[in-house]
Amino acid sequence: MADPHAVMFEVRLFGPQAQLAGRRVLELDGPAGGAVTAGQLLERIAEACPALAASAPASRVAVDHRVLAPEDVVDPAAEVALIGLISGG
Amino acid sequence: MADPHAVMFEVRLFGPQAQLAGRRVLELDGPAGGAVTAGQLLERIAEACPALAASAPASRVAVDHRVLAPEDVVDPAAEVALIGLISGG
Amino acid sequence: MSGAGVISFELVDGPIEAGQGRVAASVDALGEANEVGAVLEFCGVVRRSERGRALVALDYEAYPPMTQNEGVRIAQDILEETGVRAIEVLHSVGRVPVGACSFLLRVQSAHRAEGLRAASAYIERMKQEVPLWKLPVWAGDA
Amino acid sequence: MSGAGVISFELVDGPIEAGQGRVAASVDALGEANEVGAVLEFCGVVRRSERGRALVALDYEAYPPMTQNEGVRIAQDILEETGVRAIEVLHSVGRVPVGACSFLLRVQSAHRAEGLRAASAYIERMKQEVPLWKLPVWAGDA
Repeated sequence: MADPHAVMFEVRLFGPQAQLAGRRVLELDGPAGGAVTAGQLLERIAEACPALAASAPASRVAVDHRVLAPEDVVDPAAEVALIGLISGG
Repeated sequence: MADPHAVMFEVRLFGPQAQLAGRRVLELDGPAGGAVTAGQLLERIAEACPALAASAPASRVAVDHRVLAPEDVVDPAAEVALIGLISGG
Repeated sequence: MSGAGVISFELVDGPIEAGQGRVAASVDALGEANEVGAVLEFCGVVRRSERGRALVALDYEAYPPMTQNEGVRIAQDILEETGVRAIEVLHSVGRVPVGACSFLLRVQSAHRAEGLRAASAYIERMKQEVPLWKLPVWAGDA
Repeated sequence: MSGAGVISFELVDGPIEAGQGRVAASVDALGEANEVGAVLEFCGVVRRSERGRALVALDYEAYPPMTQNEGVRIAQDILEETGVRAIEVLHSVGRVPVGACSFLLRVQSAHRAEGLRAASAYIERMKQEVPLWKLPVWAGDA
């Protein structure tokens, strides 16, 4: 049974990472009660989705359209996005 | 009386130098018989036309549309041009 | 000088056409103290192959409004650093066929040196910081 | 790679209009091995003043065919040095009013880095080596 106190992260995916994962939103359980930093979220993504294991460590986490530093805490109620290797231009 | 053996140089002028000199062609007597290098011609121009005394030393001589090195001899029968400070673009 | 600059970052559906998004009028409005002596346009064109494999197009994806926010933020930084008058960017989203323009950068400046420096710096940072992704459409798969 | 490049240098009476002299078609003819991923256009615009004094125009003078010969020679050097695909230059002769374009450089290349490098190098050398002169037409004298 799922821990009723565990928070759930919905992480938006884009471009090659969305294609690799076969989805546009990744749902992840966070640790029960505890806060999750951007760096920890990237580790969780790599564990939960093997297709993103290679690219997640070099990616960044954006919350409400702003990039977080690795030590910043991710608010699970906000819009969370995985900003993988950029390839515009 | 003009030396009948002296060569005559006709030097074309452009842009600011033509404006300063008030003419588009400068006529110069060369030394009797002797050859004149591009460097010597620039000196002659500065002497003969005070309005060009300031700019001639930094100019180049083109003969038949090619820039000469200072030691190259100027053929007075060719088309001779004074290439002053360029200001295109 | 600071603040008196024109900045825009726009996403365009599909290829960018020549002459799209000119800002000449708005730069004129900056007045004499900010006059322009150099206009530089850089256009990125979709190449026919990627890592040796033939392409028919690239599909571009953005994450609005983060994409525009980051594009404008970089332009502001570079406008201040270089003193150029205007930085205008258009970037495609969606499908852009081979040979077409997917990215247009226009820099207006008093002199050429800072315009070239700003263009180079903008592209460098855009490719690191502005959320834009491309997916190849391979020949045969289309 | 060497020799497979497009070069042109053209003198134009009066101001240069947007879109003049496009060579896209001839670059396409270079074929797949020379494909273009970056098109850079640089336009020099006549400023409203020179050394603090108001201008209405510049009168440009050239010395054809030396002007074109030197313009092409520099383009050949830079094409070889940088590996860009095409260098195309238009320069005005005669009167160009303030705010109008008197010089257009278009560089096509596989990638942006060599295109920016080629543009910068071309302008630098042109201003030293290509016989072109300008005379100011001051406000009040026109």
